[in-house]
Amino acid sequence: MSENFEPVIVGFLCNWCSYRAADLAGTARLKYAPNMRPIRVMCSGRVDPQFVLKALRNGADGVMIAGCHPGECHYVSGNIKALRRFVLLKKMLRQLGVEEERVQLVWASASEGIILAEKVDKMTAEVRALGPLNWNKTVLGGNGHPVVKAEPVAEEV
Amino acid sequence: MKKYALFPGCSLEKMAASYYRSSVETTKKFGVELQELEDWNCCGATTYSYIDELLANTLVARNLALAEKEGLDFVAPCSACYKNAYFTNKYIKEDPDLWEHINYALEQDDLQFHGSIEVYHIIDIFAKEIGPEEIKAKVTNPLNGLKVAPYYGCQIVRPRKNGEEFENPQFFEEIIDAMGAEPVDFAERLRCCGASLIMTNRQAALEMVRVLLNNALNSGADVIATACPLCQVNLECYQTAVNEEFGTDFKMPVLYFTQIMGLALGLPRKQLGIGSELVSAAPIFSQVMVKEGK
Amino acid sequence: MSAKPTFSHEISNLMYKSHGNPTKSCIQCGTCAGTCPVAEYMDQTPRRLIGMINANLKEEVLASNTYWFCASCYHCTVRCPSQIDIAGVMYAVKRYSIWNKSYSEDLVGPAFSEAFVKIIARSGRSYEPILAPTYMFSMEPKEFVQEAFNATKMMLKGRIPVLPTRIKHIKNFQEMIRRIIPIGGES
Amino acid sequence: MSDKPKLAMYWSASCGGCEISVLNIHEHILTVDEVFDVAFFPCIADFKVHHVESYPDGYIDVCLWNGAVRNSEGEHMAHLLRQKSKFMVAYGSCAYEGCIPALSNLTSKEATFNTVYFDNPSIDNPNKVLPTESVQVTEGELTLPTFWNTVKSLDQVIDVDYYLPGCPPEPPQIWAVLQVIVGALLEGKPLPPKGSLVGHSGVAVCEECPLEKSEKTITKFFRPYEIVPEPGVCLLEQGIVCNGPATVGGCGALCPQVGMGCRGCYGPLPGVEDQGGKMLSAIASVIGAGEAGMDEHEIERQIEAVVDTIVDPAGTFYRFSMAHSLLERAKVNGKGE
Amino acid sequence: MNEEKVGVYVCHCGTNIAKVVDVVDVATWAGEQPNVEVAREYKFMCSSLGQELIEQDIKEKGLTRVVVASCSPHMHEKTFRGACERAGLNPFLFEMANIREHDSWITDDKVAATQKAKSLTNAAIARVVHHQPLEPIPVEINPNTLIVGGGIAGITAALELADAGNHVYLVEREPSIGGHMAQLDKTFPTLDCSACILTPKMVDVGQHANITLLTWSEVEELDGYLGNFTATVRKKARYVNEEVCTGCGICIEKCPAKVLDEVFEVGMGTRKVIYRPFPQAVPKYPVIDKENCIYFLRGKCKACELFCPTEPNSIDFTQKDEILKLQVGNIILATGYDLFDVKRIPQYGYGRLKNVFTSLEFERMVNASGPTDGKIVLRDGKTPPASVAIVHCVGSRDENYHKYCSKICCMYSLKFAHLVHERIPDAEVYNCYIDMRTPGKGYEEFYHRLLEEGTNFIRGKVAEITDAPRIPAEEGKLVVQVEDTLIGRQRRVPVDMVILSPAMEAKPDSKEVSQLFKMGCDFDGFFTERHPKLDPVATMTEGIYIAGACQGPKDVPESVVQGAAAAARVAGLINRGTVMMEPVRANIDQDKCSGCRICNNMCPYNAIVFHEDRHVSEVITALCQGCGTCVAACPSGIITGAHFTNDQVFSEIEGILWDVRPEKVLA
Repeated sequence: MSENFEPVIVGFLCNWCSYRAADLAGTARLKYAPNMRPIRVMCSGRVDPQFVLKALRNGADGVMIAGCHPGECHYVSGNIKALRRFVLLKKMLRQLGVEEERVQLVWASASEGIILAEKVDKMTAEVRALGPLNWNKTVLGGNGHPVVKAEPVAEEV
Repeated sequence: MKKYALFPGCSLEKMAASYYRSSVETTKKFGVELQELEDWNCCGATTYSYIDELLANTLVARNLALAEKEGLDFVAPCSACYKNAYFTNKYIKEDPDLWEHINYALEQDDLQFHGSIEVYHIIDIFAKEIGPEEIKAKVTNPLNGLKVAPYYGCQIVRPRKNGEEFENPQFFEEIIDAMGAEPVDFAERLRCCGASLIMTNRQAALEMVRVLLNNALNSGADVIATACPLCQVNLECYQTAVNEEFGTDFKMPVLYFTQIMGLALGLPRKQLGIGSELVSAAPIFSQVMVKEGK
Repeated sequence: MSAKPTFSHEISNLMYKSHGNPTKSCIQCGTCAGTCPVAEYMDQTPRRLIGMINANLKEEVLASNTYWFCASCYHCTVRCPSQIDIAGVMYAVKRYSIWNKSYSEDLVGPAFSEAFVKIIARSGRSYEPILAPTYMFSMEPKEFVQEAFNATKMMLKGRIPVLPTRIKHIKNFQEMIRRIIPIGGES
Repeated sequence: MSDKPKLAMYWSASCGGCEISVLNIHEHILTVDEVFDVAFFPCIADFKVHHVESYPDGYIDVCLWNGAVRNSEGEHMAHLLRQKSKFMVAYGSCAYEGCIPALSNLTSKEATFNTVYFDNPSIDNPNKVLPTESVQVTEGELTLPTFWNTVKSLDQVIDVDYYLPGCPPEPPQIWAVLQVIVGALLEGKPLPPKGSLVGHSGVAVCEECPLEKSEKTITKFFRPYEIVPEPGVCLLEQGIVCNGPATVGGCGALCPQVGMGCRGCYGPLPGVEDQGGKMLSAIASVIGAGEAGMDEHEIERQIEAVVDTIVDPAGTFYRFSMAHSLLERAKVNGKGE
Repeated sequence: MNEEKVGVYVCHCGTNIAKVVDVVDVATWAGEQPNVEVAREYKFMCSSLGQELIEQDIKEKGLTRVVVASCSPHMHEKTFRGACERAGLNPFLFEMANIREHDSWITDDKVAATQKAKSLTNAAIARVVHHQPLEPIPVEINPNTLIVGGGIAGITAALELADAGNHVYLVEREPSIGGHMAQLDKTFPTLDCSACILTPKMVDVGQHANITLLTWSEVEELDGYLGNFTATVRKKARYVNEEVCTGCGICIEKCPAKVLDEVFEVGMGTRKVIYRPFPQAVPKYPVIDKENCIYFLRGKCKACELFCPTEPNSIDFTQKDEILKLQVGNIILATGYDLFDVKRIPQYGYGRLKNVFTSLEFERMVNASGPTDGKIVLRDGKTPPASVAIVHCVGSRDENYHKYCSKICCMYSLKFAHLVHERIPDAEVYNCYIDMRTPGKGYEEFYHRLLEEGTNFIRGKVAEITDAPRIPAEEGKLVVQVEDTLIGRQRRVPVDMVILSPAMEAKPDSKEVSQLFKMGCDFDGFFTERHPKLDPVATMTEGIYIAGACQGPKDVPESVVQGAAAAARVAGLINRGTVMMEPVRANIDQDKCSGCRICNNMCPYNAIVFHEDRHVSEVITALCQGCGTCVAACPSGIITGAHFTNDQVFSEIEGILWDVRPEKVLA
């Protein structure tokens, strides 16, 4: 199975730069790995670390966060906040045994379709080399944990 | 006393022995000890890079590893050796792959390089570590009226080092000024002397020497100060050849800046290796009152 | 995807990444050739040589004397507006030509460098009296006389070594070199 | 036994503090005694497992379960008590979200044993003895439960009716919850919906915290022993990691009031999936490094320098909620096992 | 399970999608997903027939949510939202899956593309059921406009708006408007006298009833949002009372102190301490340079006051800076450019070699009202040069300085060559260029004219300029060392004068200005436009526009075009009176906010305020731009970002991972 392993990467792309870069890559008919599945957010600063964890927990082999270059954020500095969170998240994920290549932060401006495509290709190759993550099976050992916990309902008493 | 590992390189052994002596003697005056690096090897000059870049870096890295073993920062008086050492030190740290290859080779000589040392040119020691202020304070025999052409040459300032001026450096002028001498406006001070071509393209090299001597003369210099044994030999020992070739009549003394510095510090000429020049430096002594110490 | 690499690729591959941009980013502005102190002795200016590398004119590039005449002064490198390490490119072409033994026969440079490399591999240090004769044979008579005259004067001033010095564990040193490439160690 | 409602309390992987907390509700304990019959409560009364086994299903009205589920014995008891109880309450942080025991989810069972039985200055174990599940002695076979690799919260093993957070829960909150239960059992008052988190304020700890808060820009983080906090000022602003903003209140903000950053024992706010992830996000957001306009690498370097002062982020942000976090445990040696 | 009825529409986009993605399979599969009421595929969803399909289904099948799997939302989100709206469905109950740009166009692998299309479609389905109906936010537009920068771009914008009957505040940092254009002698390629065409426009600005001109003033703070900005402007003390001053200039004449004019004359000439930058300055009132004024320095002099003929006296040494609060609806930034500091390239010798000039110095020199009365002379002030070299690309097209092409230098360097020919007919002129870039009406023709005039063109970037001669012919000359790349040889050209054509670069404070106005600025410091092709004068911040060289190197006609374009954009908004803004905004649940204040400095628009009394934070909806940074930061999870809520994104993540996610079962 792992011979034909094709990683699934969830991409969080900011609306103004990297989503447009991905649009541009498409418009320019650049061919790159189809493994990255993009989710649009208004700004890389909207990417809550919970999103990354959620994606890893739900079967993604990697997560890419893409935003405008520092200094070029549509919202002035949202990407700097994204970077701050990413640096700390990376440190924590190291403790959780998630390889560095699996969660990446990249910068791509709206005109950098080629760069985004290259980064997706590179990350896909890196994650492919690492093999599947499959958190539920490999890490939780198929212990039959529920993905959706009986979510506590708020109740003030 | 601050101590450095001195990498003499092949030319300081004999050809530029006076540079070696004057470097050791002048730095001593500032409480800096230069200790010759034990068991050093040739840095490969420029020629090793012709053959193999990895090998060239390995030769240099061996010397760096030796210095590191002694816990000393690395000082080279020869600009070519310095350039090789400085950039090898830099490239290794930037390229883990290169680092690994080099350590694999060094292993054979029971050495490893950990990248914990700095590389200096001898002129850095004066310009940055000691500084013009301290030089000025130690000068006992200010060389008033002596016009010195500061010849940087190529490889002290080039290729580019982050954050350092490579088109308009001033540190050499500042040192000369600190000696009490006058640095002349030497327009060609950054131009190559052609030393590496003297064996392979003599015609070009002699023309390059001519341009430099000509400019130094026009700028009113009494002496050219160099910071590299290859520049010194090229500019000095080939003056006769230049004169023959171009019908000129250059008699421009070319001294190591450490020798001139020694004079300013009142060190005896002999201790500075003055006297082994092919173009006599005598005219400058008549110009400056030289008070020689013991 | 296994297209034959272009000459500019081959040259770029011979240089470390930290050496600046590949030759392809050249805008042919001529800053290198305008700067070069040896330009007038070269059969091609450095700019043209880079243009020729990019145009895949491998034979012509290797037949040129330009890269052997480079004095390694790095002035072009620091000025290049495309941040190409032009001196580094010259080194890379030298390596390419030595490895492929494809340099022009009448050049002194390659012979000199091979002699130099052998001496280092033998003793770990350079030694002019051995080095000199290996290339001096190629000199013109006038130059030979000048050179001999200079050497004699320097000898008299004690500036030429009488005996070669060498490093202590020369065997280890040679083994070290052999770990990189077989050149040099064997001779 | 009388026909009073039956109360049980059982502990699994926990410290015992939860039992004490029940007794710590002061005079109200008398009311508890008055209202309930204790059916199983190893800490205060001598019941055996076979007693429980003998009860009919649903015999126990309320079972307060404290402790995470760490081994096969815990799992067995959880299933047994679930079967015998009408209402199963995950009592305290261990049962609710794994708590301190679940920090071992950051490593493997082998590593945990190594620390506990060999590699610890206070351990003297020259024969390298490890617990084994079965051992033959003259009297016969002795068994120990199977020790799992992963610590689980109670709801990862059985169906849970209510959650009561805290390490341990605070007396006013316990009493409030007990009142609701008593009201339901005796007077037929409505109960909160199944699955509710009860016994908290619904707003973050900061609401109850009296320290002065202002805009935050943090350039260095301190461990508690490295700094004497300035009184009256928000600890987070002083660089002391305080999980208060990401932790639901109800505790009365006891820790921050005595200069110790909130450890986060009440767990995340309702609606938040991952307490650690949220706290991480908040803390990173207010790092005072890296401004737009600087070189990309320089920004990263500056941020890294500040982040380096946060020691053990996983242990800090998931101190109580590891088992209940999105990832639940770390991947060790390339996998979880 | 959710009760929503979702309609899914998969577009073929002709063959653009269908060639790679099996659209029929995707539609059939989508029809089987939870909540999906109907799933269809269609050739062109964006066509009117495609849209009608959606409208029909909404009406007939009672769809409550719509998903279209087609191209990028940047392309057609508006289109399909419109279709939903027409059928009575709130437009925000729609979601788009981008299976063209992000899928069919980037791969030839049909299996992978179809799988990815399913993922993206499923993500949209999972997300859309969590959507909430949203209403756009109406904003009223204050009809006043603030224009920052009084160069040709700002002047044009101000006149356009004012002539259309709108009030404009024009703020300029220097004592007069006019900008760089006022310093020039001639403009290329027509060789119009710069002052002759600019001055009438400056006068118009000064006299316009609809323009409040605030020179010697700077914007210090900006609050508010599209339609309702409040700008705080510091009007620096002029020490001249504008109410009474007639601009007669006697004070200037009588002032005993002279200083080097570093701004207008770029150090080539002097000015008095009470001064007007140049004779045609608008406004005409002078200003006292406090740093150099003898009275301010030593407490006596007051010559200007003594000779002032007005009653009451116009000179007022007690004047203080004024702080003005301007209420405006829109802002146009036209803050211009600076010239690259040529000293950063030491090998060109500027500063060391006295006859090396910058382009602006030369402009002042050839200007008839300039320091040499228009005579081209060496630094000694009298000798006309017999040979001049003009160096292009100084700091431009160079990775060591500015990578970009400054666009105008080729043309003005040609203009310089022409002016030298005109004034010193015998002089040799050399233009050293990398590439001759003359696109523009009449520009290439101008180049040909110069070729005919006998200018020596050397194709090569100048390597260095030196005064060290190698041969007798070079003695006493400046030697320009360059490779003539057309003949492939290094040349050393001896000349008397060198003119450097430096790069145009962003103002040194452009980063701070961009932060003040809360908009983007690129790596080089130029302001970022909303779209480089289709929206070149708008910025990412609504209500803020840019014009002229602050956006990138530009010549006069281009700056004029941009000034007018920005004015047209603003006028359009003023005409509408009210605009609807996207309701993608953050909101803090006031009951659940603990007042931890983590979010307080997250917002680049200062949209988050903290209420000290209630200890809660609140988002000012009109200021919020919807980035969601505060939403991600809120540790309590009680800030919601409309249309990008945690619920919506979590569902999207689950949906996008439909094929790899674990089963949703309890143990």
